[in-house]
Amino acid sequence: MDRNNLIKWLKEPKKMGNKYSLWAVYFSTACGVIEVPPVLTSRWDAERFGIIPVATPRQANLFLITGYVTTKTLKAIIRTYEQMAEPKYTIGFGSCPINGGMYWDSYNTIKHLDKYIPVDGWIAGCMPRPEAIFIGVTKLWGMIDKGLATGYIRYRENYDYYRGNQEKLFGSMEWPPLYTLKEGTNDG
Amino acid sequence: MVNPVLLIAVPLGLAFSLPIFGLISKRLEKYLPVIAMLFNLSLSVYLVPRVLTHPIIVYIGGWAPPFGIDLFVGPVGIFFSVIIALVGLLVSIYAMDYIKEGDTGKYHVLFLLLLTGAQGVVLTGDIFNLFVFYEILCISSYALVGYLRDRDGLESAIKYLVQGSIGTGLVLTGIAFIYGLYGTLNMADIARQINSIKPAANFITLALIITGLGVEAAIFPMNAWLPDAHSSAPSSISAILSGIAIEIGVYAIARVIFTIFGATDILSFVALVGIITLLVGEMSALKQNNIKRMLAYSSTGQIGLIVFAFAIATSYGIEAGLFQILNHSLSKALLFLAAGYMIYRTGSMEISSFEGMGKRMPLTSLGFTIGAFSLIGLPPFAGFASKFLIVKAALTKGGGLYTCLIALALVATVIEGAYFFRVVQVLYFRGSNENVTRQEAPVVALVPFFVLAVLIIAIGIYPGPVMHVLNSATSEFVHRIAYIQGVLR
Amino acid sequence: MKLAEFIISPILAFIIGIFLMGLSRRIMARIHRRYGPPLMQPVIDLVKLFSQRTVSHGPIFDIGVILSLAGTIALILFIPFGGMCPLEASGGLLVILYIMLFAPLGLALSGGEGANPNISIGISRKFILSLGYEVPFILIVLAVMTYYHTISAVDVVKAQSSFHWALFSLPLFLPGLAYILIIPAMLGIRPFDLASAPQEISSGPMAEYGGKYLALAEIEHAFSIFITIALFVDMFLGGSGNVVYFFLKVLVVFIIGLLINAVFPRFRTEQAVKFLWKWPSVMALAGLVIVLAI
Amino acid sequence: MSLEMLLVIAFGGAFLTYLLGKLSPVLRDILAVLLTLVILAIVALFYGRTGESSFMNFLGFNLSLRINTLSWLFAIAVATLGSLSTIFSLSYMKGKERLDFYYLMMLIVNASMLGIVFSGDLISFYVFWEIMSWGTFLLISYNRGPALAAGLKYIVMSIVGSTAYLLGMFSLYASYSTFNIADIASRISTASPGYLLSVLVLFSITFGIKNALVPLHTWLPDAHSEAPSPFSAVLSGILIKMGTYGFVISMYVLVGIKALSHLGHGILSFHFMLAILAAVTILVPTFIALMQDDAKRVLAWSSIAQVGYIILGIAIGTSLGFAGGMFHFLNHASFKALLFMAIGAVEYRTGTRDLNSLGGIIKKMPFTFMMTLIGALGLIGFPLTNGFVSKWLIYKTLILGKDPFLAFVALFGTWGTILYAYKILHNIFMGQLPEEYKGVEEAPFSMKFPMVILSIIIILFGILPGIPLKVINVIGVSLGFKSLAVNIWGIASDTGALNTINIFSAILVSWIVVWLIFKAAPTSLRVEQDNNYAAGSYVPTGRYLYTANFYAPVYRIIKPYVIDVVDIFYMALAGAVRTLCDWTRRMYTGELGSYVMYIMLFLAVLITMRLGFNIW
Amino acid sequence: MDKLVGLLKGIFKDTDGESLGKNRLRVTAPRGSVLAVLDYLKASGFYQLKSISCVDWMDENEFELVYHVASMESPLHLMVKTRIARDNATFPTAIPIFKNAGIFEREIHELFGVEFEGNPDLAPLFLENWKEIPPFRKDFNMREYVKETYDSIPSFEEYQWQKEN
Repeated sequence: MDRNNLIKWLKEPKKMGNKYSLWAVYFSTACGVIEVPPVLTSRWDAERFGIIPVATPRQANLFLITGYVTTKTLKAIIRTYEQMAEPKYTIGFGSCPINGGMYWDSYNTIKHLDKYIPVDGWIAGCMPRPEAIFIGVTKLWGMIDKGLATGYIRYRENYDYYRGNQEKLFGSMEWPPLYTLKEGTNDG
Repeated sequence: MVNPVLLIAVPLGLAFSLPIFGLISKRLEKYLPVIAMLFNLSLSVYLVPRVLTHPIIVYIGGWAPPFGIDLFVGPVGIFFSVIIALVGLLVSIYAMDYIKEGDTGKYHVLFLLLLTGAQGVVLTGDIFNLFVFYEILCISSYALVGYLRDRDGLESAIKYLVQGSIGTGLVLTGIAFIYGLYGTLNMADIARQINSIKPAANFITLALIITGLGVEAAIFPMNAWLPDAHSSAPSSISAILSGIAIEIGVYAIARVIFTIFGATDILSFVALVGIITLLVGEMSALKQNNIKRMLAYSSTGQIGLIVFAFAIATSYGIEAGLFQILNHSLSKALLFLAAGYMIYRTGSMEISSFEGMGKRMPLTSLGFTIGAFSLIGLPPFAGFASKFLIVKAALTKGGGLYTCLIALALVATVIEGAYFFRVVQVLYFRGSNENVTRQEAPVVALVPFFVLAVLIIAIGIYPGPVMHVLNSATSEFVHRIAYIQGVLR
Repeated sequence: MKLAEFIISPILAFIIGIFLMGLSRRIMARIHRRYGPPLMQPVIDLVKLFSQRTVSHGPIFDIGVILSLAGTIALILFIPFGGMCPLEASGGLLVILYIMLFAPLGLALSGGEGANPNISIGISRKFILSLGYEVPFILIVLAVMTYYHTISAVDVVKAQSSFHWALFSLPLFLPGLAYILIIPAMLGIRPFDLASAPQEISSGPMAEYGGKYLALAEIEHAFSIFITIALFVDMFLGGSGNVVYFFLKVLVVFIIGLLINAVFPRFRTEQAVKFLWKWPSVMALAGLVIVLAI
Repeated sequence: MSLEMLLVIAFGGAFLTYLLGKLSPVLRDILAVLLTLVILAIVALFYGRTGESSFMNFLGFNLSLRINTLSWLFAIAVATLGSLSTIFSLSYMKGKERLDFYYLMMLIVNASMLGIVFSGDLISFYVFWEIMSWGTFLLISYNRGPALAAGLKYIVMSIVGSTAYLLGMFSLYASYSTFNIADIASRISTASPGYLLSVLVLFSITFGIKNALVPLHTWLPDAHSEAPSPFSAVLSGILIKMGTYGFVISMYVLVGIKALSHLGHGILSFHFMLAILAAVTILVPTFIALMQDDAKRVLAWSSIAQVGYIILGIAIGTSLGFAGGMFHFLNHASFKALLFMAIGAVEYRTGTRDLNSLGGIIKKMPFTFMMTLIGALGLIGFPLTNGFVSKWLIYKTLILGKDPFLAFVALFGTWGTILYAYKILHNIFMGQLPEEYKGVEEAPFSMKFPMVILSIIIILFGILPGIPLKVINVIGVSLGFKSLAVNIWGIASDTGALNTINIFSAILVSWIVVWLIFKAAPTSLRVEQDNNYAAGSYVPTGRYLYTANFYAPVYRIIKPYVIDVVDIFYMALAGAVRTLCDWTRRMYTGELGSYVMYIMLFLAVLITMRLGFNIW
Repeated sequence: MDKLVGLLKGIFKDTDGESLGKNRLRVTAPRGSVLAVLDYLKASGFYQLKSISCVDWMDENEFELVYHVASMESPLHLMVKTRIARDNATFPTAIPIFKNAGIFEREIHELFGVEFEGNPDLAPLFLENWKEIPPFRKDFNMREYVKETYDSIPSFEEYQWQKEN
C-alpha cells in the first residue's frame, strides 16, 4: 500500500492514479453479484482503497465479471467493455468465466471468457468472499505496478482475434468494430 | 348661360322618347341613358364654379316664387346632382352589358325616370314639387326592384311598394298641413313664416314629413324594406338604390329640418336614431353570408352614420355628413357593381362560393377590396377622411351624449371592419391556389370599377377641392335666412 | 498586489474546494460507520481521470465542458474572498447571479451533444431544480441588496464588519436560514441530486463523460461548492479580512450542510420543487417584507 | 435628402417592385433588397439631424414630419431589420406562390413603420399606423388555413386599438385645437391630472394592444406562428416596438416627466400601475411559453414576455430604467429576429418546427446551431451578450428604487426564459438525429448572411455596450432624464458599476486556462451518435430520441395556473357579440305587417316624445 | 378430488384422472379436448395457469405437454397432460383461455420446436444466433455442440504462437 509514497506519485502518476482510484462499473453478470454490495458498503468498505461503483462504463476503469457468462450476457459485456475509458482492467470471479466451471458442457454458457474479452485477473472460489476480492484487488495493484495488467492493450492490438471470435459466436455483430480491423492501433 | 332646368328636362325627354328609338333599332336603347347622364354630368360640372358664390334661381313659367315653382340650384343641389350624374353614368355604362335578358327597353325607361326624379328632388325649391319628384323616384324604383320577375323579386317589390306608399302618404298629409297653415308651397316662403304658428302644430307636420321621408331614407325602424329590395334587385339597380336613392331621402330630411323648419332641437333625438340605425345595420350584417344582403345591411348602417353626422348640427357635422354621403355612394356603388359580376360568374350569392376570386377575377376583387377598405375608413381611401371629420365634429361639439354616441359609432365601424375583412380573406386567401383560368369581367364593367376606384383614392389622398365645395354647401344649410332672402328677394 | 489576487484566489478556491470534497466523503463514511477514503482521494481521482483516454461526441461536447469550468473560475474573481476581490468594480451581485448560469448551461450543451436520453432527462431535471431553488435564492439576494441598499458584494461585506453579521441582524435572519436550506439544492448533492442520480438516470448529464471530461466536471463541482458557501459567508457572516478566518467559516457552514444531506434520501422532481417553493421561499419572502418594512 | 423624399422612395419603391415582379421575379428580388439597403443608408445618414417640416395639408391641418435622436434610433432599427428580413426571405420564399404580393406588403409595412417613427403630428402617426395594421393583416393571412383566423383576430384587435387612438387624438384636439406633437407637449403642462390620465389610458390601450401587454396580448401567439418566418421576424422584432415608441411618445414627449410623476400618488400612480402590468406580462407568458410544443409559438410567447421587460424599464421613469428599457428594445429586436430566422431556416430545411419530432440537427446544420445559440444566449441575458447589459440596468434601478418585488418577478422571468430558450436549443439541435432528417443540409447563404450580422450586433453590443448607451443617453437627456455616466464598457456609478470588458477578459482568460488543461490530457476518440451508453444494449437508431415533453414535472405543477384565461374570455366575448348580432337581425321578420307597424310606431314615439315629455 | 374427476369424466368422455399423492391430480386428455378441459377448469375456479412444460418421449416419437393449473381456494396442484406427435409438432395456442400462456409457449417453441398456431410472436427468447435443432430435444448432442462451438476456438496463447510462425 504505497499510496502515501510521494516520490512514486511524482515518478509514475498514471500507474499510481489508476491503482488507488479503481472505479468499478455497476454491471454484474450472475451469482457473484451478491458478493459485491458487502464489499462496497460499511462492513468491508472498498472505498478505503478508492474503489467506488459508477453508473456508466464511460466513467469506469474496473470491470468485475461476477459468475458464469451466458451468450446473451456476453453481448452486453462486450458492449460495456468497449465503452470503458482506456486504461481498463477486468477481474473474473469464480471458475465459470475461466473454463465454464460446472456449466462446462452447457450449450448456453461461454466456456473461456478471455477468448472474447481480455481478462486481467481471476479470483478463485465459487463466489469469493470479500476478503478474497480484496486480495484479488491488491494482486491487481501489483500487476499494474509491474505493467502486466495490459488486457486493454492486448485487446486493442489483437482486435481482429477477439472480434473474429465474437463474430464466429454471434454471426454478425450489431455495432461497427471499435478499432479498424488491420492491427488496430489508432492510439492518439 | 345654360338653364339648369335642362338637368331635369333632358333625362325626362329621353325617357319618353326611348320607346320610339327602340322601334328604330333594339340595340340603340341601351346607349340612351349613357348619353343622358353624360350630358347631365358635363352640365352640372360646368355649373359648379358659378353656383358656389351665389345660387341660381330659375322661375318655371315666369311667375315669382310665392306663386310659381322655382328651382333653387345652390351648392348643395349641384353637389348632389354631380353625384347622381356620376353614379348614374357609371351604372348605365355597367348596365349596358349587365342587363341582357328580359324587357330591356322598360328597364332603361324606368332607369331614366328614377334619375330624373332624383335630379328633381335635389334641385327644386318648392316643397310640393319635391314631393312630386320624390314620388317619381319611388315608383320607378318599386318597378325596377321587381325587374327580374323571380319569386322573391316580386315579393320584395310589393313589400317596398306598400311601405314606400305609406311613407309618401305621410309626406303628402304633412305637405297638406303646411299648405293649410301657411297657404304657400315655396320652401323659402314657409321658412319665413314658420314661427308665426304655435310650435305644437309645426311639430306635427315635421313629425309626419320626417317619418314619411325616413322610409325612403331607410332610418332605423323604417328600413325593413331595404335588405329584401337590394338582395333581389339586379345589382345595377341595387347600386343605384343604395348609391343615390337613400342619399336623396337623407337630403330631403336635412332640407326639411334645416331650411324649412330650422328645428335644431329635434336633432339630439335624430342623432340617437342615427346611431341605433348604424348599430342595427352593422350588427345584422355581421352574420350574413349572402353578399348582397350583407351589403344592403351595411348601407342601412352607413345611412345611420350620415344621419348622425347631420344631427351634430354644427358646420363640422354637416360637412362630415355630406362627405360621408359622397364616400358612401361611391364605395357602395363600387361594391355592388363588383359583387354583381362575381355573382354572375359563380352563379350564387353565398360568400363562401367566392373562394379564390382573387385569382379568377383579379381586377373586380381589387375593386371590391378598395370599396371595402374605404367604407371601413382605412387611411389612403376616402372613407378615412369622412370618418376623421365625423369623429372631429362629434368630439369638438363635446357634451357627454355625443362622446358616448361617437364611441358607439366607432364600435360599429369595428364590427363593419370585422365582416368586410372576412370577405376580403375569402376572396384572396381561401380556395385552391393552383392557377385558375382568368375569367375577368367585360371591359364595359371594368371602366366604372376603374373610375370609382381612382376617385375614391384621389379624394382620400387629396380632399382639398371637395372640401371647398362642401364648405359652401354647409353654409347654405346653416345660414337659413340667407337662403330665404336669396329666394324671396 | 491586485494582479496577484487574480491568480491566488482561484488556486486557493480550488484547494479549499478539493479539501471540502475529500472531507465530505470521509465524514459521510464515518456516518455510515466505515473508514472512508483518504482525504486526498479526490486528487487521486483527478490524476487517474486525466490519465484516461475516452470518447468525445463532437466539438460542442468539448466546448460545453470547457465553458462551464471557465465560467465557474471567472465567477470566483467576482466573489469577495477573505479580503481580496479581484473584480469587485464590475457589476456586483447581479453579475454573480448571472455568471452562475455558465455552469449548468455549459454542462447542458455538452450533454445535449452526447445524444443520450439519460442525459436529456438529467438536463431537464437540472433546469427544473434550478427553477425551484432560484425563487428563494433571488428573494434572498434581493433582501440583502435592498437591506444594504447596494448591488456590489464588497459593500455588503464592508457593511457587516466588526461582528454585527447579517445572519444575526433581525431582518436577514430568515433569509439566512432559507439559504442554508437551499445549499444542497444549489450544489446538487444528496437530497436534491435528482439531476445526476446514478441509479435512475445513470448520473444524468455526466452519463457520457469519460476521463478528462469527468475530471473537469469534478473540478467544476469543487469550485461550485466553494462559491455557494463563500457567497453565503459573504452575505451573512461578514466574510472576514484574512483567508484563514474565511476558511474556518466556510468549513463550519459546510459541515452543517453535510450533516443534513448525509441522512436524507433523494427527492422526486415535483417534491423537490414543491419543497423549495414552500419553506425556503416563505422564509426569504418574510425577510424581504421585513426589510421593506424597516 | 429630406424626410418626404425618404417616404416617397419607400412607398414608391414598394409599388415599383410589385410592377417589376410582373416582368421578372429575379429583378424584383434584387430591387426589393436594393430598396431596403438604400433606405438603410439614408436613415444612417440622418444621424444627429433634428428638425420638423410639414409636407401636406389634409382637411385643413398640415401634416408634418419630425426627426430627433429618439425617432432616429427606432428608424435605424426598422431599416436594419427590414433589409435583413428581405434578404432572408429571398431564399426562404423561393418557390412559394404570389411573391409579388408578399414583397409589396413587406415593403409597405416597412415604409409605414418608417412613417410612424418620423411622423410629427398625431394624424400622420394615425395614417401610417393604419396602413401598417392592414398591411400586417394581409401578410399574416398569407399562408392560408389557420392563418386566416389569426389575421382576423389581429385586425379586429388593432381596429379597436386605433378607435381608442382616434378618441384620444380628438379629445386632445378638442382642448388644444392642434395635432402637432410639439405644440401639444408645450401646452399640456397646464392640464388637470384627470384629463391627462384619460388621454394616457386611451393611448395605452392602443399601444398596449400593439405591444401585447397581458390583457391585450391574445392576438400575438397565433399571428407569429402563422405568419411566414421572415415576416414574423419583422413582426416580433420591430413591429411590436412601434407600441413601445407610442408609449414613449405619449408618456414622455406628450405628457412629460413632471406631469407624469404626479399622476396619482404612490402605488396608484399611472407609471406604477403600468410597471405592475409589465411585470405580469413578464411572468405569465414566460411559463406559457414553457409549455408550447411548436418552436414559433414558444418564440411568440417569449416576445410578449420580453416586451414586458421593455415596458417595465420605461414605466419605472428613472433615467437608468429608461436607458435599460430602450436598450432592451434594441436587443430584443436583434436576438428575437435572429431566433425567428434560425427557426425559419430549420423549418425551410426539415419542413417541420414541432419540438417533439426534431432532434440532432446540429450534426447537419452546425452554423444555424451557432446562430440559435447566440440568439438564445442574448434572449437569456448571458453575460457576454447585449441582453445582459439591458437587464442589468433594469434590475439595478428596480432594486435601488426600493421595489424588489418587481425585481423578483423580472429575475424569475429570466429563469423561465432560460428554461424555454434551452428547450428550443435542445429539442431541435441536440439529441439523436432521426432517420428522416439524415438528408438535411446547411441553410443557404442568403439565410446565413442576415443571421451573421444579427449575431455580430448581439456580441458587439454585449461587450461594448457604450455604443448604443451613448445614443440612448442623448435621448434620455432630451426627454428630461438626468444623464448617466456612460463609457464604452458600461455604466460607472457609485452604487455599483458595470464593466463588461472586465467580465469579458475574465471569462476569456479562464477559458484559455481550461482549454490548455483540456488539450494537455490525452485526446479522445471521436464517435458517432450510435456508440452511446444504453445499459449494454445497442442503440436502436431512430427510437432513441428522448426530447418529447421536455419539462414534464414543471407542467404538472404550473399547469392549472397557466391557462390563457384572457384568450378564452375574448373568444367568449366574440361569440356573445355574434349571437347578439344574430338576434338583432331577427328583428327583420320578413312579413309586411310588422314592417308597417314599425313605421307607425316611429311616428307615435316621435309625437308622444313631443307632447308627453315636451322635450323640445 | 375424486368428485372433480367424476365430474370431468361425465362431461369429457375420453379423459381420466388419477391422484398422484396428497393434493396432486393428473388429468390426461386427448389432443382435441385439452383446451375445452382447461376452459371448464378455469370456469370451475382454476383460473391460474402456473406453467406449461413439455416432455420429450423420443422413443415413442411423441411430445407430452403438461398444463399446470391452480386456484386460490383449493391447495390442489392439477396437471392436464396430453400427447402430440414429435416431428414438426403443432398445437393450438392457449392464449384465448389464459393470457399468460404466450411466454411459456414461446419458450417451449424455442427449446423443443413445438409450433403453436395463433401465438402472436414466437421469436427466440434465450438463445443467440442458434442454428442447430432445438437444444432440449433428447437427440441434441450437447457435448458435440460445445466441442464444436466453444472448444474449437484457439486460445489466445495458441493464436499468438500461430502468429509467430
